[in-house]
Amino acid sequence: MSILINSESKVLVQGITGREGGFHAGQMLAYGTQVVAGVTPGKGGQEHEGVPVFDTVVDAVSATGADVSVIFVPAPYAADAILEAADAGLRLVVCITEGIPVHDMIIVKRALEGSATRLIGPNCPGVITPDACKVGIMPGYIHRKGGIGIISRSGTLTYEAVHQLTSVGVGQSTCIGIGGDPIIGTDFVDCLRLFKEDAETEAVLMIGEIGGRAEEDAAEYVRAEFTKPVFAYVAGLTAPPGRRMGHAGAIVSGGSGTAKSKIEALEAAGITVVRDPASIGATVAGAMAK
Amino acid sequence: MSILINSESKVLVQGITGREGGFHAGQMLAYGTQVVAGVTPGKGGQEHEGVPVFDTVVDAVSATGADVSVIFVPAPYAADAILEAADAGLRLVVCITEGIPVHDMIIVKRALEGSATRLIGPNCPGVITPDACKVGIMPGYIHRKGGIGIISRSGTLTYEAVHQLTSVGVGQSTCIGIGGDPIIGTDFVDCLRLFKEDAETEAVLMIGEIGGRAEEDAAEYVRAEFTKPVFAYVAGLTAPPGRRMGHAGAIVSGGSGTAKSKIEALEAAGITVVRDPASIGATVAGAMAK
Amino acid sequence: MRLHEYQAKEIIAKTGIRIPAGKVVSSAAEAREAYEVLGLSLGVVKAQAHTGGRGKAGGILTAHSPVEAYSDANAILGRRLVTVQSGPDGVPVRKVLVEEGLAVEREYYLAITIDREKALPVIIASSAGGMDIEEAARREPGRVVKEYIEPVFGLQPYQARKMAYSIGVPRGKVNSFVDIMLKLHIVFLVSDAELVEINPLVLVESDDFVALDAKMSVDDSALYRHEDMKRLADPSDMDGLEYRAKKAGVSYVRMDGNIGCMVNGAGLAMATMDLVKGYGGEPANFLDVGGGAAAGRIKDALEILLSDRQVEAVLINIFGGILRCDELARGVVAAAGELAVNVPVVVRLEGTNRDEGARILRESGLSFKVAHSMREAGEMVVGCMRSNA
Amino acid sequence: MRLHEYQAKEIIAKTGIRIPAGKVVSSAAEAREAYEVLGLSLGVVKAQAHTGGRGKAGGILTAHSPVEAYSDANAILGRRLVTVQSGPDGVPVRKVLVEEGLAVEREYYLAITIDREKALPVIIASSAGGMDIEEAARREPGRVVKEYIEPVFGLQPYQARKMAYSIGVPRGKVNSFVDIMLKLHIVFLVSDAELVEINPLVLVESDDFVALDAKMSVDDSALYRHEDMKRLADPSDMDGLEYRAKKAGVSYVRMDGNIGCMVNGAGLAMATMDLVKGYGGEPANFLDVGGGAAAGRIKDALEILLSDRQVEAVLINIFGGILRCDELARGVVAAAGELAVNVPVVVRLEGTNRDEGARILRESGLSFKVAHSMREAGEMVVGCMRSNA
Repeated sequence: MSILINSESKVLVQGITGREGGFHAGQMLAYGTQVVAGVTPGKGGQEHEGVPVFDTVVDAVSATGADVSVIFVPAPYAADAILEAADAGLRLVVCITEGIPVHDMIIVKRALEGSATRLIGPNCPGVITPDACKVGIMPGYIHRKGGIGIISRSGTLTYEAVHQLTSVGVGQSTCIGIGGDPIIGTDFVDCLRLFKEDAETEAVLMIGEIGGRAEEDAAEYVRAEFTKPVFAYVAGLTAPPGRRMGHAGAIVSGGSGTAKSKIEALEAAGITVVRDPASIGATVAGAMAK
Repeated sequence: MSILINSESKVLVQGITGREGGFHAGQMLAYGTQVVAGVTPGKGGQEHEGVPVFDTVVDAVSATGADVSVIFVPAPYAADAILEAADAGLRLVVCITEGIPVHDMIIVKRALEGSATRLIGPNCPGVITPDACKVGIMPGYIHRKGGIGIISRSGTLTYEAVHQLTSVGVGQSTCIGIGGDPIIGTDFVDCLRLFKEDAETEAVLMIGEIGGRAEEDAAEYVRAEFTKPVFAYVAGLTAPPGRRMGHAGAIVSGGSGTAKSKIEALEAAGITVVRDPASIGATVAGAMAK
Repeated sequence: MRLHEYQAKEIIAKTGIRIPAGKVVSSAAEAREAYEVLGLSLGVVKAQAHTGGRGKAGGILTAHSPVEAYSDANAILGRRLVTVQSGPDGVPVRKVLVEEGLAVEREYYLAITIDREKALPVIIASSAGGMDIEEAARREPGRVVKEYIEPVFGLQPYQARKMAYSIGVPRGKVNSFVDIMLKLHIVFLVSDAELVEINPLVLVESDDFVALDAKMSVDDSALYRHEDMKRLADPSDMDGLEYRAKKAGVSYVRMDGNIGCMVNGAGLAMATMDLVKGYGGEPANFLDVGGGAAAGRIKDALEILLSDRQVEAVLINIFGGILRCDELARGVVAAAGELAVNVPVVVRLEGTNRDEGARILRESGLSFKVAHSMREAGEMVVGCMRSNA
Repeated sequence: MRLHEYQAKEIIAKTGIRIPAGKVVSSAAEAREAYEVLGLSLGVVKAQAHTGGRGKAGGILTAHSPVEAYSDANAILGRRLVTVQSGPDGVPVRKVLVEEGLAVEREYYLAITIDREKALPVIIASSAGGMDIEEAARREPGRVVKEYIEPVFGLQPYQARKMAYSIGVPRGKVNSFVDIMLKLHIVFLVSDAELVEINPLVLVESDDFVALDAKMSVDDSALYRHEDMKRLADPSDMDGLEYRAKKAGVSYVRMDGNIGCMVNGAGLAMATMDLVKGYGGEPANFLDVGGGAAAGRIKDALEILLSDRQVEAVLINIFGGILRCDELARGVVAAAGELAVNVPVVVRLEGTNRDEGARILRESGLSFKVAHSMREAGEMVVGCMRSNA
């Protein structure tokens, strides 16, 4: 078991003929993901690494039965690509693209309300279920199959955490990069709900950062409804207020969204918060060994 | 029993200080309707026939507990008035105003989707439950309490039909003018669903006209799910195609929406269609007497 | 409000959609001059009239020279154009559009209108351009596609792309086609349109899309926020009586019969026409004086109705409801007196003080027949015609 | 992208919202001239700098004559303005706005921003104008109201009306207030703004509303569709190093410490700063070279980082993942060679071929210290500082 994706998932790559899309389609195939189709308007009929390319998502879906899409199209066209994927009925849409205007995301978010499509991202590394399916840009080899579910707003910091876990022998059920933008399709709480029902997931590691109140909301949810062990790390204790730290969503504004307040909320909910980013793996391994 | 409104309904009049709104507020009071509040921005604090006037709907609702609104504000401001009523949580909004731009109604209709507010109209005479509550501009005295539910796209033609019914001793449960515009809040099928559950309503009279396919949809619904007797009259057998017959919604375009096709659909669903507009009362009375 | 082809084209051209070079003129001499000024080698002269089916009715002619443009315009202008859609009287033609003729490679259909039942705009495209869309949908449903437009986010590029690929727009031209669809949607939105249609949208030899014909209809209820559109309304396009009715604030549609009808309320007005027909008569018109039926309007309406020379009897059917019938009767008597009515008039009044109203009519000295129900009114007015015959 | 007050005011004034008569200048002489040209009897000279709290910090001065305008501008221009929000270094002031002084009757607060959790725009109004809104919300929550704006239909007049009545805008001024709110919403939408704020919006003696101060911030990700906004960006407003970083496509935020950090990925970069701090050091900056970490960027980033004179040691933390560490190491070696690095550099590489990468660094002849984990990296770089001390 796992959440969101598994070895049966049939993946479509939007923007497969671009540099990023093309490269990562190959990487996903190499990891064993069933990449069944690509979409690039105007390139329908071509092939990329043996994967057929279509002009529209609806054509790709009806020809291949794809149920998951991963989007690499440039930011100005990415909102349209998400809506196209939702319109074609894809169950899960993972948007890797960084730099989508926030006004576009307001509309996308509203358009997806009540639809059957779940969006992960944008501005995220994607989702991976080790040894089964990789839908994104994370390095597959650092992962190991196991019982820790990971939810993270970050990219390379997630790889770091995964690497630490794997190094101490702790595997992962599914790792989800939810994205570093202020408006994202799926948040911590949504993922926790899914992990709650997943038999294979024994514990969850959340990787948060400054900005917004997603961690606080997650803390509230964990306190009220989540019974598996939860670990957390929050980046940005040293970040100055009012400055954007790389991610569009990583900013302390008007005194809210500080790492300190997040850590306090998480700890108050009984979550084990790791303070030293070098000790994430060791802390989780230690607690799970008990 | 009745549908939509009854003697407990607390009615708010939007545009109460205007000519139409003011006159009909008085008429409604005279009929016995509980008109508890009026709204005209900028006139808050005044009184109209003893009814307190407020600047905003939310103020009026919190002060008086109004649950039904009737709108008389001019067309350019009517869509906003509807949205304001819905925002304030009114259960039922009856919009009398004629001439609201159709693009405005597209937005209103979409905004009300999934909300708890039901809109009747616009461009309609309103709703009346004889001897209990009148929310609209119809002449109250022609009505008589009884068992026929009426749903109509028209104004004076409805009065004519009610008058005929009352003249032959057949009373009405609730009469609903759904409005003559192409886009309306509540259609035949919505009303039929309500009449289906209403113990007092023994039979339903539908008054349709050319344009759209609301009557055809109603026929389909009646055939599949409605068991009480249904009568219908459809105006416009002699109307030329491509011309708007007064109502914004009364137009046969591209060969669809003709009275003939509607009558055929209704009859195919087992509905008694009255051909002679002078015989509506007699036909219903005759059938109900059996 | 329907716009003329040339008006619709001017509006869509403002967004950058290409239209043929052309000029609208109102005389044959101007048509000849336009042909020369435009420097045409092949021209088309098109009747500007509110009806479809102009081509088959001789309303669209080709010209190979200024002289031909002159004679084409001469043949079209000033007469009433009778098409399959215009009714037997046809529609007046007071302007022609002189345009360049283009070598067409492919024809498409493109339109945005409002779906009443879904309460949403819908965009329709077809590779069967040039054809009536209902016809195309019936004959080749596979070549007609549509997408609903969410008011939340408007027409999205992916929807336009999906449609373009689906109707077989050549791959290299999809972006241009999508661009035109998005522009047409902007026109639809900002104009409060009920319909914008390009039919045919053609791919010409130079590999560009050109809007060869365009139709546009704007919501009358929204004209208050479109002063520019209001100015496009051309009274000369309307039947004279219909124009007078419009100015008087009365809904009036002229028909072929001889029994003039004056009614308050659109539904009741249609029902009254149906009543006349049902009792063996022929209605001369639809006329709705409005729910209130104020005295001034009664007079205007009666005047318009009687200006139709075909009218041999009049049926006034007023369901007053709250309206006081005695006041209404006085209005009718006053109007009829001023207008010297010389055809039989049947009046049916219902509402407050109807008996007093009937008395006023009977005692007016004018030849009113008073009916006490719709049935009686129908029988009486049709009876008048029989006794006339 | 933050705009200056004068830029934000120009944009909102285009919609018809009134702003004080004023002129932006960059010298004291121009300030004097502006005061004269504007024909002021009372003037205000305002520092144009990206920080709040200007008034209390001496960045806003009144002037009663051209000479006073001159001396005010002289006092403000050219120095760094240190406010409660600017940090100890302050922000540079290269322009002042000379404006008419107005007799204010009442002050309001008005802003539109984006609520992240609801994923909707939110409009906020308050009768406690002139005050910081978080402050106002804390102290007098009853005087602050907000409404979420549905992307379906935008800000509706009824919402604006409700807010205006609710915060006690005088009944006769509600329509003007509503009009300003609707206009501000248009500005918000068409500018792809993250924030538009008028604080205070004042009611002046003449009974008009005037935007006395305005703030605006535009989404950097949307600048590609706003060429006009891009032109408003003023490099001189930014810290020199931050400007270079921006041009190089690198995210860089300067801080107070002495350990320079270069990391790929924003989250990991923040974590690396936290690591440095946690092990007893002080980070000199946040620096994210991006996920890919191309060779050109590595060099630019290292150059920027080392241009900060406070930096006494460098920590490079790259989690390559798919990136090949040997290539990366070659990039770092080349950059360090060209730049003549003379502070200790700790490098931690993870990813494909990391051992080969470590070998290249060690054998480069440059004084790199290679760490094999984040823990080791943190310990090593903080250790460098201790041995320096």
